Amino acid sequence: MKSSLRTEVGGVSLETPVIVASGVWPMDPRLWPAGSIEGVGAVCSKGMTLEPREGNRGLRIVETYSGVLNSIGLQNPGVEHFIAEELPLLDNSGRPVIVNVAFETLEDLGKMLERLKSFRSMVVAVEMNVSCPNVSRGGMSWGVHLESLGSAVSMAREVWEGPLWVKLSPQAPSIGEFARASQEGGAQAVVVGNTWLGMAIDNDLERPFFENVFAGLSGPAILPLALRAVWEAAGAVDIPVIGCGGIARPGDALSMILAGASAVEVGTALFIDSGLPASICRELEANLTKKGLASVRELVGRARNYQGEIGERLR
Amino acid sequence: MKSSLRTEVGGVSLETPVIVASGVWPMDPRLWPAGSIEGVGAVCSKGMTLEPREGNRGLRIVETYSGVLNSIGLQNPGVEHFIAEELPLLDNSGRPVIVNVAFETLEDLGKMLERLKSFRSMVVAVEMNVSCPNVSRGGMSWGVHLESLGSAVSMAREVWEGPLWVKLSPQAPSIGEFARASQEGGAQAVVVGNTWLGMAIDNDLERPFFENVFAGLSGPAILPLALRAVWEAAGAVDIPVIGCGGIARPGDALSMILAGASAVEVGTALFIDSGLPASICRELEANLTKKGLASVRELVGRARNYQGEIGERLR
Amino acid sequence: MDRSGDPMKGPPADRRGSISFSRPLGDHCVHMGIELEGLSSKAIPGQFFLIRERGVLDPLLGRPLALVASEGNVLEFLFRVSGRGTARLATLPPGAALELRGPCGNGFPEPVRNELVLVAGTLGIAPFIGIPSFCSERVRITAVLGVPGKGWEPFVEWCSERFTGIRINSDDGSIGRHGDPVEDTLLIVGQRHEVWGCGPEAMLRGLGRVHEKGCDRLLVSLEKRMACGTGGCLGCSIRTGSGSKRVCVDGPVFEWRQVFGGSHEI
Amino acid sequence: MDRSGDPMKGPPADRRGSISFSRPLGDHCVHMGIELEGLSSKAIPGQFFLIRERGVLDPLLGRPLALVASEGNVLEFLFRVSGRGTARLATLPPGAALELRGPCGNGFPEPVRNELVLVAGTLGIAPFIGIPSFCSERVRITAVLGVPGKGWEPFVEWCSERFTGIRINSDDGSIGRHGDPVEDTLLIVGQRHEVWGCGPEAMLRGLGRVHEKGCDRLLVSLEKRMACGTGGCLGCSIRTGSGSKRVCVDGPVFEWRQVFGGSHEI
Ligand SMILES: Cc1cc2nc3c(=O)[nH]c(=O)nc-3n(C[C@H](O)[C@H](O)[C@H](O)COP(=O)(O)OP(=O)(O)OC[C@H]3O[C@@H](n4cnc5c(N)ncnc54)[C@H](O)[C@@H]3O)c2cc1C
Ligand SMILES: Cc1cc2nc3c(=O)[nH]c(=O)nc-3n(C[C@H](O)[C@H](O)[C@H](O)COP(=O)(O)OP(=O)(O)OC[C@H]3O[C@@H](n4cnc5c(N)ncnc54)[C@H](O)[C@@H]3O)c2cc1C
Ligand SMILES: Cc1cc2nc3c(=O)[nH]c(=O)nc-3n(C[C@H](O)[C@H](O)[C@H](O)COP(=O)(O)O)c2cc1C
Ligand SMILES: Cc1cc2nc3c(=O)[nH]c(=O)nc-3n(C[C@H](O)[C@H](O)[C@H](O)COP(=O)(O)O)c2cc1C
Ligand code: FES
Ligand code: FES
Repeated sequence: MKSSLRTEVGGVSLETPVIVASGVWPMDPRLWPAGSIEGVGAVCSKGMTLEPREGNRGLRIVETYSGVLNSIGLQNPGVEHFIAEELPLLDNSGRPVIVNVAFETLEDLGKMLERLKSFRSMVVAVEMNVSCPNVSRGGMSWGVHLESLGSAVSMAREVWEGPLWVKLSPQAPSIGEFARASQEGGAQAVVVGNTWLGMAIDNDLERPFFENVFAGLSGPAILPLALRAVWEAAGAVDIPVIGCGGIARPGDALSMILAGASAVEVGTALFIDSGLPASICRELEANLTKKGLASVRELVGRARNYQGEIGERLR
Repeated sequence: MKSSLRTEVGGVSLETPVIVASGVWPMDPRLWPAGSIEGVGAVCSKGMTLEPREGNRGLRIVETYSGVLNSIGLQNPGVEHFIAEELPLLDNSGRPVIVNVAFETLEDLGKMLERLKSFRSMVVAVEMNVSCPNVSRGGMSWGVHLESLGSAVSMAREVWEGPLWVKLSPQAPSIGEFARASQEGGAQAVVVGNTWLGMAIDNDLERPFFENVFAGLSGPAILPLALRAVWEAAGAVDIPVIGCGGIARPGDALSMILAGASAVEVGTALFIDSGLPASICRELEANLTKKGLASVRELVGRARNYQGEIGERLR
Repeated sequence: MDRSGDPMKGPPADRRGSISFSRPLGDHCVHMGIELEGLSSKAIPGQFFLIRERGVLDPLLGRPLALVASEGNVLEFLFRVSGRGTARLATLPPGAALELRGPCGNGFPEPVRNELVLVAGTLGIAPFIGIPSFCSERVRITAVLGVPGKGWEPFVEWCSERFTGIRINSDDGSIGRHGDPVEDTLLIVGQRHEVWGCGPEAMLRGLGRVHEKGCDRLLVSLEKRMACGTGGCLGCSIRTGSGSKRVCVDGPVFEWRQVFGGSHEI
Repeated sequence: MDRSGDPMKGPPADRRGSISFSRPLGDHCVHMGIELEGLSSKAIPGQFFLIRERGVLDPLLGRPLALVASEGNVLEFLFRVSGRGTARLATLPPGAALELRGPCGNGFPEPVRNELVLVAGTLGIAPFIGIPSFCSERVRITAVLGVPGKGWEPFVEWCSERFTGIRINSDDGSIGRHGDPVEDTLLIVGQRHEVWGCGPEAMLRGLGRVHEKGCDRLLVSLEKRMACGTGGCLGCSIRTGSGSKRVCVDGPVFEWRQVFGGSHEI
């Protein structure tokens, strides 16, 4: 990648501003489709909990119009197995690893972060997942109560000395306030955001598709909503915002960046296009060249400077 | 339409449970594509304000992945012109007319309802639009503050003696609470809901597409979100819930009803399929026949009764 | 095309169709035939259809395209590959299933003058293609076309076959006259002419600046983003001298003066 | 098909392709050829591809389909029109642009026995089509197929051309034997047989109930909804006797016992 894409976000130095979002790509890079590593600036791990979790029963994936509902339920082997088996593999991918952590109690969170400390060299950042809609206790509730969020971030800040990111919930009553609370708690970046709470009904069986009834909506369908949330967050905090939600084509990542995101995470779109990180990078490079800019950092938030006069321009 | 589709929702007797949502279809039924009236149980008027409004400048419609962002800005000729010119035309369509009213102040609301009173015979219900994201003052703010909503509904209840519906904002911090506040204020039904706050960026011009920056997202993309909101609202109130958002195919309307909606409103999908109300009716009839049920009312909320055991059923 | 049955009077209908042919005209344009299921659709030049792929909800909205000709059940269109929807349309093979809403809009009226000048910026020519067979024989038609230049040869050739004596202007001077079509009209338009224009807004504004007083009637066909095509969504509203108008049902053809004549912004 | 190059070892790749042929087999099924751009893709029977339409984001996800054959650059599939995605696929004309991710999954191993019985519920036959040319000649193959009955004749005929002596069972008795394929296997399977099954879960369970102890090896190919096909999303996880497994990368072919053998729910 060209050095024009190099950037630093929330304490992490990235070769490109394109991050693989949590929970969508194998933890074993040997399973990655050929070429899919290209353009990837960092990789988020699958949401990890202190103890292993089997995840949810029943259906886990339902396609919606230009979107996907998922109810994986944070299936993961727990922190010890992660450290022993998965982290070394991810580290081997040659890409910085961001560890996504989910927790029910502050105590769990503290313990996980303590364990991760000894692997500081392999973990460029911790991404606090306060937003998973698919677990009955914990998970999202941290992300929808302002005080809980503040206390969780502050405690994580005390334990974890490396870069600390918070991945916000779109279900937060106000994205701006929750981003601010994260910043005040000591987060170095906010990821905006996780999946949007949705559901689907199996008309034949006359029941919700998912055992948990609700599930998280991701994919192209949510792009306009995520973009709005990024715009709001970027207006509310000084720390970097990382845009996540619905990016499906290279121009979508550019939109996120122009709206104020310093980097982007791509998730669902990798299900259908493993080459997306590379094409986003090409798009960004071409855009910089066209504008004679030296760094992707100069693109961040440029759409926020517009002034009046619009009118539609056709043809 | 078969009588099995006849229903009564929030004080209104409907031949079918399929309502044309506000703001998408011409107020002059002579402009309706052939066949599009078939299956329509009622028609909502374009959001009306006390005084005429020119609506927003600049771009008003931007397509997104399986969705549409709109920023019309409640362009409408005001209540007097509506009563003189549009209401008689709509009345002529042979379909019950629901008048969608938007307001900045309670005073405006009161005045509009006073004016409508004399036309009670042509207005089967008033739908309070507390959720339009496209006007800078008023509009949505009623829909995101619990006390404001309560007071607006109560005051409308005092003035307007006919059926009163409230169309909720998806931006409400809690759909259930806002539905309850509407019920307590005297609403006879809640419509769940309006468009979802989103935005889009014009990458070439490096600015938001819309002059108001944010716009309302509608269309298939939002179906899973709207369905979830309907599920929540139906669990929170005793008055009927009318499902609205993203219905694009007949099965989507059935999903809404199974989730707890007593009727549905269709909007964006009419842009691409004017025959949708009729096909929804056919689907519902077929479903009733298959199950040996006599009335669409028996389908309402059936997916809420499911018990445990799931497992995936493939092939 | 056919004027019988007063097609302008009725609302549009939603119809199913499939691609019967699709021919690239250079890199930028496609000439496409769409076969309708069932009866043919009557329309007059200037009317348009919203066209979309059947069975997918992304891209979602129909793309407005002017009808250029119809032959039995086959409707013909001419479009520029501009964004995502038209790019997709251009890649679809014959047989692909489409949906069409139309005919929409008012279309062009019968000319009042015997000398009609049609001024088009690139694909602005589309609604004019049917004009020669639509107007009575007394009307003498001169088409004036502007294109960027290189790469547009096949398109220009296609248009030339349809308008004898068409005047070609190109920005880069590589095809026809070097310059823009509005300047070109200065050489031919007089008081006894009627002028119709379709193309970018700047071109249409310019057309009026030079001819508003110098010709007998000046009509323009406008483009705005559309969702419903039936006058319902108010997405295509413009402000005119006589209040707010919807391009899809009140237009797309307007008197130049009504749209650009006043101090109002459109 | 071709075993060279150890296709099972590498991860899948995303490839572009277009429909080269599409032939209905009765009302329910389609036999489709997809021509890949660039080099061909090596795969073994039981491996599958996620197939989607290129250029649209609705339907969004690739549909998993077993590879039935490959001939040069053309991959062949056989699918049932079941829901929205396959219905759409079935209407696409030749030339339509697709995207394929694959080959995914482990595929079938070399049989350990010389007597191989393939048991399929309708489209469960798909991953078996390539088996005859894949196995060494020493292996004697018997295919046992179950179909609903009426309307499935063209499908059955197509399958019969590919498996000599195929045993047909139909629910309504209109084609072949009246009954289900699992019962039918009771007549032929013994200790020296290896049995592979693909079809509805109930059929696969039944297969094990009758043969788990009575044959030498019992393999099943499973179906689960998939998003990534690469082992990342955990959407296709099942619980097995040896912990959680992903159908897309740890399967789709499993030992029957591993999946259905224990008291765990899958
Ligand atoms: C009445 C009318 C007739 C037209 N006739 C023709 C014709 O015959 N041939 C032709 O090549 N073009 C014609 N156009 C323009 C054509 O509609 C656009 O080029 C086309 O919609 C662009 O779609 P896209 O998917 O390529 O672009 P995208 O930018 O991907 O489209 C995004 C959205 O914006 C809309 N949009 C973008 N550009 C325009 C535009 N210029 N006008 C209206 N909507 C636009 C699209 O319809 C879509 O909803 C006409 C427009 C109108 C309003
Ligand atoms: C490894 C594997 C190989 C397969 N091979 C074949 C084959 O060769 N021929 C064939 O006809 N079918 C095969 N199937 C089943 C096939 O994938 C489904 O019939 C198809 O995905 C249904 O898609 P749809 O759009 O028609 O249904 P929809 O119900 O509209 O699909 C909605 C979603 O559910 C998924 N889904 C629905 N049914 C199934 C299913 N049975 N299995 C997996 N996902 C499903 C779809 O992929 C999609 O994501 C295979 C499945 C798997 C897992
Ligand atoms: C199958 C699946 C699993 C996910 N698992 C996690 C997870 O473990 N932790 C987390 O923070 N986000 C998880 N997410 C959310 C994604 O990381 C991402 O935030 C979200 O999908 C929105 O982005 P997208 O639209 O690009 O997919 C998951 C998403 C999907 C689709
Ligand atoms: C162009 C447009 C204009 C709208 N105008 C109004 C309006 O005036 N009043 C209102 O309550 N809702 C309005 N809506 C919202 C719709 O009535 C409906 O609630 C929303 O679009 C979600 O439903 P859908 O996904 O079926 O379109 C409008 C929607 C669109 C797309
Ligand atoms: S496109 Fe909807 S009013 Fe014109
Ligand atoms: S489909 Fe994603 S893990 Fe199997």
